[in-house]
Amino acid sequence: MSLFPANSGPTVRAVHDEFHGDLLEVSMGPQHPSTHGVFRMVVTLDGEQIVKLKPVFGYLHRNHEKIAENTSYLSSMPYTDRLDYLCSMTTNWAYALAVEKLSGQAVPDRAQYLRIIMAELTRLVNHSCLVGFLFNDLGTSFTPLLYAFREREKILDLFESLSGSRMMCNYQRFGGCRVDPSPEWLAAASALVDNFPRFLDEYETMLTGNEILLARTQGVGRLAAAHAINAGITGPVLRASGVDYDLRKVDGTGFYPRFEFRVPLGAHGDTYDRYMMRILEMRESVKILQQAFKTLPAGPIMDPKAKLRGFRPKAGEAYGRLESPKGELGFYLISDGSPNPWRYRVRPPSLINLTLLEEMCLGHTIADAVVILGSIDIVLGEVDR
Amino acid sequence: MSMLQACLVLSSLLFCVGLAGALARSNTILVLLGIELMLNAANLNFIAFWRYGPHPGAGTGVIFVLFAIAVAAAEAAVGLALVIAVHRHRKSVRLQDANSLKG
Amino acid sequence: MLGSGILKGLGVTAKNFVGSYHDPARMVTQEYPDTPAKLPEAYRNFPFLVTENATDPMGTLRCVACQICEKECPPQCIYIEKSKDKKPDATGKPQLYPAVFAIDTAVCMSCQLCVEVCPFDAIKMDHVFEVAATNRFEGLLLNREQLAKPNEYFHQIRPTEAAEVDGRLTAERQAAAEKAKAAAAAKAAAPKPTTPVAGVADPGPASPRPATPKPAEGGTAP
Amino acid sequence: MSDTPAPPPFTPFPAAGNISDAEREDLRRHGILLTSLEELYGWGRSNSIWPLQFGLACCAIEMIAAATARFDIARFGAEIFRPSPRQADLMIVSGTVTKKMAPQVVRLWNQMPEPKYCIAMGACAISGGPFKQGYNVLKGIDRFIPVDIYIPGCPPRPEALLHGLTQLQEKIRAERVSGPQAARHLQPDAASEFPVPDYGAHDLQPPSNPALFTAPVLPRKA
Amino acid sequence: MSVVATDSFLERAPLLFRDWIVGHFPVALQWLVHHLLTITAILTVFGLFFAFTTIAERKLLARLQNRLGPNRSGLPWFRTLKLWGLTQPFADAIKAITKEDIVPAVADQVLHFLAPVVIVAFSLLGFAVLPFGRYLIPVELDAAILYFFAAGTATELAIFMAGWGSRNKYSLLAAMRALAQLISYELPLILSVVPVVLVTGTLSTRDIALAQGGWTWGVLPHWHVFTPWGFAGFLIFLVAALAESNRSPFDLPEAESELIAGHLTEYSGFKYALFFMAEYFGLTALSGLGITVFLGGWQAPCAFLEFIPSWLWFMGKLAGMIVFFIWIRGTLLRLRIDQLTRLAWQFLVPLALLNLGNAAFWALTSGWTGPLALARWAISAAIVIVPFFLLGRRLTAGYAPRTYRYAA
Amino acid sequence: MSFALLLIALVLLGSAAAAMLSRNLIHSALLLTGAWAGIAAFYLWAGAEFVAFAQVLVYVGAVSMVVLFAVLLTRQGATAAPVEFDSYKRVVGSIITAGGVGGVLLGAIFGTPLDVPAAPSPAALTVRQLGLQLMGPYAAALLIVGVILTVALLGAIVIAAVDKPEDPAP
Amino acid sequence: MENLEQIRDRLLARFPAAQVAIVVNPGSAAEHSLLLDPASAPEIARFLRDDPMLQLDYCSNVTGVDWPEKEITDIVKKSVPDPAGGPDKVVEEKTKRLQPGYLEAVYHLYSMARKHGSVILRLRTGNRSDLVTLPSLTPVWRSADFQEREIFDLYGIVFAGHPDLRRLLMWDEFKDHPMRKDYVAPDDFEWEPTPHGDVHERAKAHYPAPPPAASTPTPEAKP
Repeated sequence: MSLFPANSGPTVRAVHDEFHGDLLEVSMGPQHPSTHGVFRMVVTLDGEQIVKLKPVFGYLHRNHEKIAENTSYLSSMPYTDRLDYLCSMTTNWAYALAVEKLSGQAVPDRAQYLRIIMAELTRLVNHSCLVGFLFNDLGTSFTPLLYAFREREKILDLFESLSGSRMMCNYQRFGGCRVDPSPEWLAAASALVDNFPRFLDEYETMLTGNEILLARTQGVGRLAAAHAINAGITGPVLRASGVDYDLRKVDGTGFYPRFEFRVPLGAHGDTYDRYMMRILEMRESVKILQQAFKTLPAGPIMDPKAKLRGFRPKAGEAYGRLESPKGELGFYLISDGSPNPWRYRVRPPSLINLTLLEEMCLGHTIADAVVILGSIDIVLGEVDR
Repeated sequence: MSMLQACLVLSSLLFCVGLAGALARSNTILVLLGIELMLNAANLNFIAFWRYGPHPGAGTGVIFVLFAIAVAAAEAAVGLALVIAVHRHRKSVRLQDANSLKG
Repeated sequence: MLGSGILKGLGVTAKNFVGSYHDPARMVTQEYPDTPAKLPEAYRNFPFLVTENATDPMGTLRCVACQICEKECPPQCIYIEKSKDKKPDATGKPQLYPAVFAIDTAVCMSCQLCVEVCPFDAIKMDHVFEVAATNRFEGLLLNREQLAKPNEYFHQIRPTEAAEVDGRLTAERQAAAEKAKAAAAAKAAAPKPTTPVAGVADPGPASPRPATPKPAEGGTAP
Repeated sequence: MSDTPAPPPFTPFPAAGNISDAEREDLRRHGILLTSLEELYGWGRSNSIWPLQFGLACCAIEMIAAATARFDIARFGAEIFRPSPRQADLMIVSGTVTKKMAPQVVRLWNQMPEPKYCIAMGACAISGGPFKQGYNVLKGIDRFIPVDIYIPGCPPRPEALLHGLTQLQEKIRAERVSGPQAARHLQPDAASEFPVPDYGAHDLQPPSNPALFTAPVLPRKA
Repeated sequence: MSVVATDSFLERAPLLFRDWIVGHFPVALQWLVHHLLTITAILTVFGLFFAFTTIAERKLLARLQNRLGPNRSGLPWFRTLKLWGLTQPFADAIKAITKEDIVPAVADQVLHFLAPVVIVAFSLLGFAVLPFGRYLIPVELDAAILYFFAAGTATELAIFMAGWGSRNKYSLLAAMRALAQLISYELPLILSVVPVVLVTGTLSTRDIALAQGGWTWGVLPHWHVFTPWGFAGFLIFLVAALAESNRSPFDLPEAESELIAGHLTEYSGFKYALFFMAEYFGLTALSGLGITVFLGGWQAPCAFLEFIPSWLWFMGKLAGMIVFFIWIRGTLLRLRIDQLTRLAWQFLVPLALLNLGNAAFWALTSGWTGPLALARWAISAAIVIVPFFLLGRRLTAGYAPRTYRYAA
Repeated sequence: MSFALLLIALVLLGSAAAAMLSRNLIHSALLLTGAWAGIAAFYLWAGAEFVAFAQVLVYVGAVSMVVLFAVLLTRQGATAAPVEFDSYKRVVGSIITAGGVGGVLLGAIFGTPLDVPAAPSPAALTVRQLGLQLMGPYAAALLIVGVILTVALLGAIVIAAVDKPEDPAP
Repeated sequence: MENLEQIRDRLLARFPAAQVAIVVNPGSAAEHSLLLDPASAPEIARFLRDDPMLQLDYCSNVTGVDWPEKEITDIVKKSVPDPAGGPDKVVEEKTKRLQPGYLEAVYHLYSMARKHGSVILRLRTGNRSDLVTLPSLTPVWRSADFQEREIFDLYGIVFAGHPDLRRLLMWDEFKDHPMRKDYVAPDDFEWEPTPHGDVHERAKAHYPAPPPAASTPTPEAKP
């Protein structure tokens, strides 16, 4: 019986260290529980260690850009819902932002506030779900995910009672917003936001100090700041590497300069930092929302000059970008003066954040690769468009 | 044929199988396994003699087998570790290839 | 200490476990087929066509087959053929009507753009979502008869919006009637009387109901 | 919020695929013992539908939502989402099937053991939905695999998925062991595996499975 | 056998029932019927226990996650009767049995077939030596503990067979993981039980359960878990048992988010159900051993509760253990394979060895009374707590929650 | 001769021979595990419970795992490639040798008058007795075995350990 | 940040062989861009990234644009390829001529270090058929990796020097470049219950002559 250590100690390690003979190529996806949709990674394994990882895209390439170039500006708005289907409000806004930049439209104050409210609520939805999915990848039996979805449902109820749909809000318009929330809606939203930190606290009590989480995420998938910048990585993933670049501050999108909030920064750039960035950003979002509900001005929600049907911006081009929950979401539009955009391009943060996936995963095990992918936060609708 | 003899026949047949395997196969792991079989065949004898021998009351046979199991397991462990070590250097588990003492 | 984080986590799940027995905030399950889904008024699923009158749905469609929604529909799931003849609408003005109005719910993306662009308040978004079918070709392509629902139904599912729409329409029609009256008065000799329109938009409870409302539909309690 | 107490007065959608009680009674009469066994068989399978953990796009999120606390698909015994097709009973095609993905979907379907069922969830899975004009979008998964239940919507609410699931349960319960109403997997000539399309130079090869998919003629003006 | 205070009818009811049935058979066949009845009883009781464990797991997990869980299955002929979903496992069973069985063409047909058979057979063997009640022990073996561990060894072998025989890359990885996991955790599992063997001086499960009888002042049971070394041993046993039965957080061989379904990826229908069953049988058997060794076996916790039959106590404790395992599963995340082996070798094994010494100290100082008894407790506690801290710190070195800065 | 013994012998010899003949190393290892289990069954049949369990625990539980590990690590099993056929001469030679040894052994068995008691004595060797013997007369041997095991442990680690300096053995 | 003229002047001074022109954006966003010649683009890009004043370390968006051959009218102002002169002059001439088609790659650059931007670079191919090679800027900005692959996939621009130029979104066997304006999607309009426009035209080809006297769109299964 006491023989076990004699054999197993080194041999177990040898699984990781001494497998230089044949490598095992595993194709993870497009149907795999933790590729967050139909992403595919062709992983070459040395034992359980990753020596090569090639992402394969396109399994959800549904030609969003081509369709948008064949349809009117307004008709593209519901399609943007389906880009990043977890955060339709921000994709709506980013598109509206680009169109407004293209046509030089103004947006009323109340609509600007509403956009920020919706964007930050969306950030809460996205980050809490992401964290839930991340824990699923880490091997929990759905519990954190379901707690996150419990809170998500409350926010989705708000979205639904405002815009009519849970996920595909189709709420923003160029020149404003579609529906004005009622005072009851605002009160409900405000109450929800006030309660949200309690959920976050409970969530953190449950998980943040968990030794297994620390061991599984700290030091895993490190991303150096210089590499991240060069690879165009944005959003919480970039900030986890310690780069201070938040478009809400840098570009001062919308009325964000009117709000007081901080941008959390990581130091190690590992999976744990990326997880904590989400948690801390949610706390900041709560602050922004609380301010917004206090200072929401009255007034119209649409620019009275705005024209939705038969909208023909004059020829030109514009690149509008927004700090979506996943990073810099940009829309690049070229107008030739016709009702349809000549070129309609989405700059998807999810896709570009995957640029360094292989570098982050190399040397780690297959279990880590799953977690690293989870911590990057991709949505395939946006990756493949 | 008495019980004892039957057991002994079984043991010697097992021994022969192990011997033949150890001699015939060139894969080091299989050779090791053949040797393990031979050891086990010897253990069968101990038990057989303990059970049907003249002095069953004494636990000598059983204790001998226990020690033999322990030592055989140690032998297997070291042997397989050797196989792995040789494989690492030679990329082969053929006995003929492990003919040099230097790695 | 090793294990303290794990113990805290166990504590939280235990709290949720216990809470699921007494705390409605922690037991959020809605037993859907038994308790109907709670839909907010703004909820949109598929479009329907508003008719003024439940007894003659095809005769009183608000739709005048202007085909704006057909053009604006992003996934192009609306198909309209204009009628050859004209029928009088609620104000008595002869209008075209849709001879064919089909919506392919297998394609519809529930974006509500058709509702937004409709100048006649003729197409609205429905609340019905229990529409699973076993045949895509027969089950999901809705024609004019299947799409038409009376204004009362609209009032049922979206009271505020319907009231607002009705108010606006009544005002418009009254204005039109006034104008017509004024024109008639100006002409002074016109013998043909203007059709009175009041009551068409009346959402009163006395309006006739369909013979057999299907109980399982609409997510309402049995 | 809507507080619709009464059922909607109109039958909004054709009741395709629902089995009436009378039909069920009729079926019940064709043999006591066999029927009892059949019911047991149907009951067991209908209450233990394990879906494949397989999401394609937006609808997948609503599918996950259906498994979460608010809607809790577990109540139907269907929360065990199996990541391996070998253990799954139900494939919920939830989202846009692109042409690049279609071969994998068919392969997954072929890997599932009988009896297996397929729900096309959402407009994209049924017909390509809003994206059907795309060059890489398959216009409906029923071109390659047989679909049992279509749930339109973009995306359908989680309740709609639950409704679809109950429809599927009804369908499974109504399946007989033999005869014309036998379950698909019990019919001797029914295929279980379907040809996997190849990636062609311009499109999938073949673009649809003609043995499975024949579009009906739509009578319209030319 | 010790003198029994409560020898009620209920206590002996299962035996009486068995003897009543056996009595109907000719004497020559009685031994056979006797054993067949025992086997049938174990299969029935634990088969049902397995069935209800699955539904309990699904419902409890659901409750942990603020859901309701399966509650609509009912009965086939009475559609309105929902029965709280308790018939769910039977629906699953009907489904699993009638499901098509797919064997991949490339798979090793023999191993693919043998694996589920082997795993179920061996996971059932452990039940033979568990004392389910005062008089209910299927086989009284002198070396019962040794037998139990010997019987359990083949299960991971079966997992290996399944993983390797499926010829699936995920399955192969799972097979490797299963081997590493077994080799790592078999040792702490056995080492955690050795102190009990040392103190009680027997390998027989019946005697170990009996040794934990009696109460201080009628309320404090003399279970091993209520001693410092027993408590430490119990914790080690729990962790190792979780790992041995591939339960979360050690469910690496079938890590869903990484390896699809691991060694089960290519299994369908009834074979898959067999694996599922074996997992729960293994878990139940290990829980039974833990109860016998540390939690007083079938002994009642207080003297005045002794009127409840011992086998009910055993089943109650078993249910408690299962609930605990479900709770763990609902909360924790999965370890990585290298962390898993490191936890075993750098933490559990040293701790278990120290605990062995601790038990030896306890056995040697059994004569200490009065203040010395307190000192005995303190020393014994220190022997496990201090290394726990030190080893724990070493194990988690470099891992700590962090504080974060904000951009200016 | 007992029927049970015959059965055990058949299973044992069959699986051992199959293991030695199998061209698939994984099958070999698993068949050999079966053979070891058969030996344990023999011990059980002979009444040596403790040894039987020890045999299962050590061989089925540990050695077989190590063998499988070694097979997988040396990449013999993962690809399921059949082990190459050994040279004809070698096989024949080994069979002749084994046959010869077997003949000698069998001759010895049947040629030696064995002092067998008339009735098999009840072999009631309890674990307690075994332990007492181990700790009493055989204490020295036990200690030596302990030392051997420890040395084997260290030796195996040293032999199989990876040469990487930054990765010390656990 | 310097304005675009200053950047262009510095670039021209630094790289005398390079051709750098400003492409004016007539829209209200007024995001003008720099048109580079492909030969000197990599070194200019490297300079822009490393120049201490600009530090354009972040290449946010890379995209392709298809400009098929067409007659220039006064509406299409920005497509004037004349790098030296202003475009307005050409527009007011209102001459109609055939503009050769080309493909364009557009890079949006920002600086994370200095938090400024954007500088837009444009590269143009010689034509749309055979002269479609542009230098890859992936060695300069890794973020262009997937985006250039996507342009290669969808527009058919070949990026010389790209480390791993494969199709990104479509399968490898796919031959077309679907985002080009003249791409014709495969015809799969067997079932089009609600067609309009050209979809209607193409769907009609799949349907036989309609049976007479069909008033409702209820479909009937094919025999």
